[in-house]
Amino acid sequence: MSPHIQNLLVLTGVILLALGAVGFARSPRWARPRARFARNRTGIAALIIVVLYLIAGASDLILTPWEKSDGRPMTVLECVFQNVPKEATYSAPFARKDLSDRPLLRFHLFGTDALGNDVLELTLKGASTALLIGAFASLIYIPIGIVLGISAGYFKRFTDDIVQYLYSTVASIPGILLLIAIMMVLGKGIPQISIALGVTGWIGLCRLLRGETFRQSERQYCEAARALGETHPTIIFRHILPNVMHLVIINFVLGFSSIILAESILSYIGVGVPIGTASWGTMIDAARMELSREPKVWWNLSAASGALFILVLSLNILGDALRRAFDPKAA
Amino acid sequence: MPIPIFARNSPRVRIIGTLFFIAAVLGLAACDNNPNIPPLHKTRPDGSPWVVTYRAFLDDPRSLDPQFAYDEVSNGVNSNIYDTLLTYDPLREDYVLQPMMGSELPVFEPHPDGTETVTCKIKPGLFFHDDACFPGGKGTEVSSRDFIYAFQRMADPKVECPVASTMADYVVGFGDAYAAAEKSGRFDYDAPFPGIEEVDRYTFRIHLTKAYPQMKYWLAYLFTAPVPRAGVEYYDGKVHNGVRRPFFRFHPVGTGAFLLQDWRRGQFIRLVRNPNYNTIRFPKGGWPADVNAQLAPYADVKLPTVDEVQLLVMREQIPAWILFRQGWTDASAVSKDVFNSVIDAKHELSPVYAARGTKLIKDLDLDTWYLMFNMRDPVVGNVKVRQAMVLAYNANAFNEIFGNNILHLTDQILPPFMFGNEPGFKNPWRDTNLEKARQLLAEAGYPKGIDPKTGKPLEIVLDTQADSATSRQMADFDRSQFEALGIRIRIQENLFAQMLDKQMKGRYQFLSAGWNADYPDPENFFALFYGPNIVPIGHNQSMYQSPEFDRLFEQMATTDDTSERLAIIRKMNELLLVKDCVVGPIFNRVTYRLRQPWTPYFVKNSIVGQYGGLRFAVIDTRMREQKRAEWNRKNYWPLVITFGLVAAVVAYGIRRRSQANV
Amino acid sequence: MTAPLLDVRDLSISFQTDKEITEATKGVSFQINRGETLAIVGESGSGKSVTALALTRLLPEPPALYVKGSILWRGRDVLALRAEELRKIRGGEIAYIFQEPSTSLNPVYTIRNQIAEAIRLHRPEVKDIDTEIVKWLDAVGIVNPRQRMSDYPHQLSGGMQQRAMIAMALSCQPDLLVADEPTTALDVTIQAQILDQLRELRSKLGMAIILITHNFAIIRGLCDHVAVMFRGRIVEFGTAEEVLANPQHPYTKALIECIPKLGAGRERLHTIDYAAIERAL
Amino acid sequence: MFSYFLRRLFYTIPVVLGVMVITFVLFYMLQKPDTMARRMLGPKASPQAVENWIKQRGYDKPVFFNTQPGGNLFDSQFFIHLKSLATFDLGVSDATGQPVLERFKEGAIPSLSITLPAFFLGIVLAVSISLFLVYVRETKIDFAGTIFSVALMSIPVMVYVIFGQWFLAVLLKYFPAYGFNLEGFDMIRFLTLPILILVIGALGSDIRLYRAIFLEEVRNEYVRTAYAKGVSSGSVLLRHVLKNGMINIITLTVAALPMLILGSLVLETFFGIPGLGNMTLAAIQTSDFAVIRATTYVGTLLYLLGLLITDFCYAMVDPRIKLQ
Repeated sequence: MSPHIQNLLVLTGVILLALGAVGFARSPRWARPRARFARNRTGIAALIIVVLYLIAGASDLILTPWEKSDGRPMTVLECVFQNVPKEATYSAPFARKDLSDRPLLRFHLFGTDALGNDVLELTLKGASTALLIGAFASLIYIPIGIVLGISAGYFKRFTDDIVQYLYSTVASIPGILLLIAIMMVLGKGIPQISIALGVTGWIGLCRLLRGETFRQSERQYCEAARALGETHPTIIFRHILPNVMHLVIINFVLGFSSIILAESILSYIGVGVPIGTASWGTMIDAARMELSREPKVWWNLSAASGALFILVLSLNILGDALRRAFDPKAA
Repeated sequence: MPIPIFARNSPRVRIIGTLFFIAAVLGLAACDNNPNIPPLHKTRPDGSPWVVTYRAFLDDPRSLDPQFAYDEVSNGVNSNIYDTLLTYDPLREDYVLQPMMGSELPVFEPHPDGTETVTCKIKPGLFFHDDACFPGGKGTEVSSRDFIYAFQRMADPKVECPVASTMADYVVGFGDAYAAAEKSGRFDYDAPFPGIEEVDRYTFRIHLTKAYPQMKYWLAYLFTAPVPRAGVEYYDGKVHNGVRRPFFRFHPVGTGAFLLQDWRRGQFIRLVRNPNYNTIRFPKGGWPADVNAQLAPYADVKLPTVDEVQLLVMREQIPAWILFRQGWTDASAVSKDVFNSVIDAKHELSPVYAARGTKLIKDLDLDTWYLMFNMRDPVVGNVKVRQAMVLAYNANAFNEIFGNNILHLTDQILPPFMFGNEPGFKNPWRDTNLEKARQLLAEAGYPKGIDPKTGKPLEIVLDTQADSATSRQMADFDRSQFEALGIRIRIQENLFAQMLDKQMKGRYQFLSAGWNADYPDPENFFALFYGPNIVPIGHNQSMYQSPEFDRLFEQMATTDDTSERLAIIRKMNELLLVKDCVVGPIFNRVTYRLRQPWTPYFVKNSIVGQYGGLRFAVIDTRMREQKRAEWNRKNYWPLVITFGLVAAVVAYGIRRRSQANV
Repeated sequence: MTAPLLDVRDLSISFQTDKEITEATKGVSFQINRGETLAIVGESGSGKSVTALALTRLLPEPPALYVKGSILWRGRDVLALRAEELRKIRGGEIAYIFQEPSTSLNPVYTIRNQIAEAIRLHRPEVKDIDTEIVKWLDAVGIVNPRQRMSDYPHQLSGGMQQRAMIAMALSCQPDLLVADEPTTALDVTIQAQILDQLRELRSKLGMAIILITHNFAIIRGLCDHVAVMFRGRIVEFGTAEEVLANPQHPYTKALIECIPKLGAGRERLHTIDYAAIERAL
Repeated sequence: MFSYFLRRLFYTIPVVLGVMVITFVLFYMLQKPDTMARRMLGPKASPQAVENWIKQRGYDKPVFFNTQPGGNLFDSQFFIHLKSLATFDLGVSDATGQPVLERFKEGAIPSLSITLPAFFLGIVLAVSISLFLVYVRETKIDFAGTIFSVALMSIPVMVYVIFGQWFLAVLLKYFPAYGFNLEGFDMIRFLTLPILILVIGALGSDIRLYRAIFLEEVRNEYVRTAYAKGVSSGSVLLRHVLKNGMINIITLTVAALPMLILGSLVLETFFGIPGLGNMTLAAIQTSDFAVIRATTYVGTLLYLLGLLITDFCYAMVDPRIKLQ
C-alpha cells in the first residue's frame, strides 16, 4: 500500500471520528445525555485517556516522507523515537547500564526488551496494533449487527426467523473456540484477526438492536410514519436508526475493549498477530518467562499489561458513563 | 475463639463464621507446595525405601510405538522402555558404539557384488516385560524373531515408520514387502522377509542391497528395538473379549529398564523398575572424581537404580524452572530466560546455586544450525549473494542475545565429536566482514543492495515459523543483520505446517534451519545436500545439485572412518561451504543442564544423556528431604494483611450503612 | 390536652440529583390524632406521596434531604431516631399500603411468608403465626384464607393482592395506617369494596389512617380531615365536610369541580386552570 | 413439560446442522491435508508416508459429492463428517491417533474439578461482594468497588495466571506452582490456586453484572414494602433482593454450566491440569484439527444443552414461570 493511501485512510478515519464527536456535541437530540455526560468527571477523564491512546495509535499509522534504514517510510511515532537507539539487550527503566553491564546509548523511560528495543516505543506501537484491530473488527461487526438487527426487528416474520437462526447458530459455537478455529484456518495477521473478531462479534449488537427496533417500531411515531406513507428505508434511516444509535455507540465502546482483550489472549495463545507486529499480547507472552530471570525483568510485562489495562479500563468506564448519560436509570 | 467481625451477629452466624475461619487456617497450614504425585509405594518389598526420581518433561509423547516415534519427546520415554541392540558408551563424549542387547558388535561382510551382510548376535536370557499379553503374564525371552518382527513392522505401511523409505533403499526385499502390503491392505507377517534372516535363536543376519556402514547406527536407534508380536496382536488385535484395551502405542511392552505404569495425558507419566532387567549394569567406574564418593557404592549394581520415575508433563517452562528451584524435580535444563540467574559470566554456576550444591552439565548436541538458501532462487541462487549474506551475519551477536554466549559457533556443517569435524577448519565466509560483503553484493549485480531492475533495495523473503516469542525475536534479529548491506528482508511468518510445506516444496528464499542428526555419521549431514535427495524425495531442501559433490558423497558414505574418509570430507566441505557457500553454518546447540546435589551424574554422552540416562539415575533421598524442607518455608504475613484489609473494608461499610434508613 | 399521635411541623424535603435541587415539600405541617382519618389530596407530583414516605423516612437519602422541620411521632422526632428505633416504628406502629399491589408484593414469596415476616418482626409474642395470618386474611375479606395464604402474589387478582397488602399492614396492629393511593390501580367496583373494608377495619381497630389520594370522591364519609397539597405545600386544611362544602383555595375548588357528578348531563369534563391558581397563590 | 422439551430439541436441530456446516467449511475446505500430515509426521517424514497418512484418514476423498465412476455419491468428506458428528463419532486425534472421545472422557473430570468449584465459589463470592456493594450503595466503598471490578475485568486472564503463580506459589509457597492430583486431601493443595485464579479472573465482570441486577431489584416497590414493614437493610437484601436477583443470575449463568467441562484454556496448561482446556491448547499448538473440530462441536452441543437447562432452572426457581 502506498504511504499516501495509508495516510489518507488513517486521516479519513480520524476525521470521521471527529465528525461523529462533533455530531454528538451539537445534535439537539442528544442535548440531555450530553449534559449528563459532561457532569460525569470519571467519564470525561476516561474519554481523555482514550483520545490520548487514539493519538498514540494514529501516530504509528501515519507515514512520513523519511525512510528507515531498510527503506520503508517511517511513521510519525518512529520519527519521534528515531533518536532513541536500539540497545544490545535488556535494561531496566531509568537504568544507566544494561543487564550485561554495558553503558546505555540513551535513557529509556520504560527500559528495553531482550533485543534492546525501547519498551515505551513498543508499548505505543502496541496501542496502534490494538486500535487498528479494534477499528477493523468494529468496521466489520457493526454494519453486520446494524443491518441484521434492525431488519430483523423491523421486518419481523421471515427476516427475523433467518436472522435469529443465523445468530443462534454462530452464538452456539463457544466464542473462543470459534475464534481459534478461524485463526488457525486463516493464519496469523492483523486482517485475519480483525476478520475473526468481526465475524464473531456482531451477535450481541444484533440481538440488542433487534429488540430495540422491535420496541421502536411498535411506537406511535413509527405507526404514524407508516400511516403517512413513508417508505421502509425512510422510516429505518430517519426514525429508527437515530433512536437506536446510542446503543450502537455504547456497544462500540464496550466492544472495543473486549476486542482488545481478545486480541491479547489470542496472541498469547499463539494464534494472534505475526512477527514484527508489536502487540500487547505478544509482549505479555514474551514477558512471562522474564519474571523468573535474575534480575527480574518486570518492565516489559508491566508496560504491556499496564497499557492494556488502562485502555480497557478507560473504555469500560467511558462505556458506562455513556450508558448512564443515555439512560439515567442505569446507575 | 471469637472472631471480632462476627461478634455482633447472631450466634449461628458467629459459629459458622468461626468454624469456617478455623477450617481455612488449618487448610492453609496443611497445604504445601509439593507438586509431586504420591509414589506408588513407600518401601520396597524388602523394606528398604522406595526411590523415586522426579523430572520435568516437555510434553506428552505422541506415540510409544518405537517403530513410529521420531520425536525427542516420545523417544525420551521410549528409550527407557525399549532397549536396542547397540548403544553409545555413556562415559565418552564422542560416539562409540557398544553392545546393549547384543552380545558383541555386529559384523559387516561386504560381498563382491556390492551387497553386504550384517551379522548380529543377541545376549541370551533377556526377557520382555511381564505383561498380560504373554501367556501367564510372564515376559518371553527375546530372540532373533523379535528383531525381525521389528523390521517387518517398519515395512508395514499402517505403522507409518518415518524411515521406511531409507530402509527400502538398503534392506533387501523391504520395499517389495511395503508395496505388497500397501496393495493388499495388510502386511503379512508370516510371509518370508528376505531382508533379515534368522540364523538361530540368538543370531540374525541383515542383508543389504549395497554397502551401508550406517546400518550399525540404526541398530542403536529405537526404530529397530525389538517388540513382542504377542503384545502388538494383543493390544491392537480385534478380539478383546469385551474388555477395552489400550492401543499398543499407548501400552508399550519392551525390554527396557522401566515399564510404563501410568500415563495421564497432560499430567504425568509414571515408569517403574523392570525387576527382570539384566541387559546392562551400572558402570564399574570411570566417572568424574567429584561424584566418586557418591557413585562408588553403585559400581556394577543391577539397573535401574531407582524404583520409580515420575515424568511431570510441563509444556510451560516457567513452572518447570520454579519446581526445580524449589527442589521438587531432580534435574532441569537451564532455559534462556533464567540463564543469567544461574550461570555467571565465566559460564559456571553462579555463587547462589553453587552454594546450593547444584551441579552443572554442559551437553553439546549433535546438531548444526545454519542459514539455508534456496539454490534455485534467482536471487540467492547467486553464490555471491549468499557469500555476502553469510559474511554480513554476526553470529557473535546472535550468540550473545539468544545463546547467552554459550552456543558453540561453528564454521562447518559437521558438529563436534562427529567423525569428520575438524577443529581447525576455517570457513572464509564466516567472519563478519561488511566491507567485503558489500563488495560481493555489488559484484553480484546489486550495488549497495539496490536491485537494478526496480531501482529499489533488493527484497528477500525470510521464512520463519512463529511459535514463540523467541522465534519472533530471532527472525527480527536475522532481518536486522542484512540491513547494513542495504537489502530489505521481509519476514514471512508461517505455521509449522506451512513452513514444512515450503521447505518440502522448495518454495522459499532463505531461512534459518537446523539439522539434528539421527546418528553420529557425516553421511547423515551430507545427505542433506546430495542431489538425488532433492525435495520432495529426500531432505535436500537447499536443492543443491553438484555432480562432484554427489560423487564424493557416495564414496564417503561407504568408507570406514579412516584418514582417507577424512580427506574426502575435507573436499566436500571445500565444495559445499567454501566454493558454493550453500549454507552458512552458525552454531551447534549447547544445552546446560542442572542436577540437584542429591543426584550425582556421570553420563557424558549427549545421546545417552538425553535418551535413556534415567536407568543410571542415583538419588540420595535423605539429602533431598532435608534440602526440600530448607528451601520451602512458608510466609504468612501477606495473607494476614489481606484478610485484615478485607475485614476493615467490610466493617467500615457496615458501620456506614447501619445508620442509613433504607 | 394529649399530644397528637403524629405532628408534622414545617417539613421541607428536597431531592438532590446531578447537582440539581428539586423541592418536593415546602413547610408542610399537619397533625393527626388517635383514631382519626386524614386525607391528603393532590395531583401527582404535588408532594403527597413524599410526605407519606417521609413519615418513617422511607425516602432514600440521598437523593432525599430533610431540609427543615420535624416529624413528631408520639412526641419523638422521627428524623432524629436511630435506624433500629425507626425499624420498630415502621410496620409495628406506622404501616403502609401502596398503590400498586402487584409490584409491592415480593413475587417470589408466598403471601403467608410475607405476612409472617411482618408478624415475626413486630409481634414476637405470637406463637401460632399461621392462625394469626388466617385471622387477618379473613378480616380483610379474603375467602378461603387458609388455602390462599400459600399462593404467590401472581396467583391472586389485583383486589386480592391489595387485600393481602392490607392484611400484612394490619397484622402488626399499627396505630397509624398510611394508605398511599390504595385503590388507584384497581377496578372501580373493587375500589369501593376496599374502601368499605378500610372503613370497617378502622372502626373495629381504632387506628388512625392517612389516606393519600388524588380523588376527592372517595374522601366523603371516610375521612375526618382533609389536607390539600399543591406544588409541595398544604394549601388548605380542614374537616372533610368543611372543605368539601366550602373550598377556600382555587386549587381545591378546581379539584372538587373535577369530580364527575352522576346525572350531570353531557357536560364537558373540567380541567384545571393552572394559570388562575398560580395567580391566586 | 415433556412436549416442551421435545419442541426445544426439535428447534436445535437446524442449529446443530448449521454448526456442522461451519465446522466443515473451516476444517475441511480451508485446510490442505498434506500440511496437516507433515505437521504430524514430523519434518523428516517421506512423501510416501505423507500420502499414506492422508489416505488412512480419508482426507483424499472428494469434498461434497463423489462423482467418480463407481463411487458412492455420498462417499465424500462432507457426508462422512456429517455422519460421524451425528453419530457422535469424534474420530481420532491427528497428532496421537488416540480416539478423541476417549480423550474427552479422560479430560472431563480434571477440567470439572477446577471449573465447577470455581463456578460455584465465583458465584458465591461475586454475589456476596456485589450484594455488599449494593448494601453500601451511594458510598465511597460502592464507587471504589465498582471501579475495582471494572479494573479486574480489564486485566487479561494470563496476567492473573502469571501473577498468581508467582505470588502464591513462588513467593509465599502456599500451593504447588504446578501439578495435579485428584486423590484424597492432595486435591485441595493442587486445586486451590487454579480455582482461586479462575475465580478472580471472572470476578470483575460478575460483580459488575450482579451489582447492576441487584440495584435494579432494589428499585422495585416490593423492597419499599419490606422497608415499610420494618425489615432491616441487611435482611431486605438477604431475604428479598437476593432471591429475586438470584433468579436473574441463575438464568444467566447456568447456560455456561455444561461448558465447564471444556475447562480453562490458558490456566490448565500453566498448572499441568490434564483437562480438556489443556488438550485444546495442545491441539492448537500441534495443529491437531481433529481435536479442535471435535472440541468445537462438543462445545456447541454443551451450549445448547445449557440453554435447555436454563429454561428448566427458570421454571424451577421462579414461581411465575411454568413450561408449556
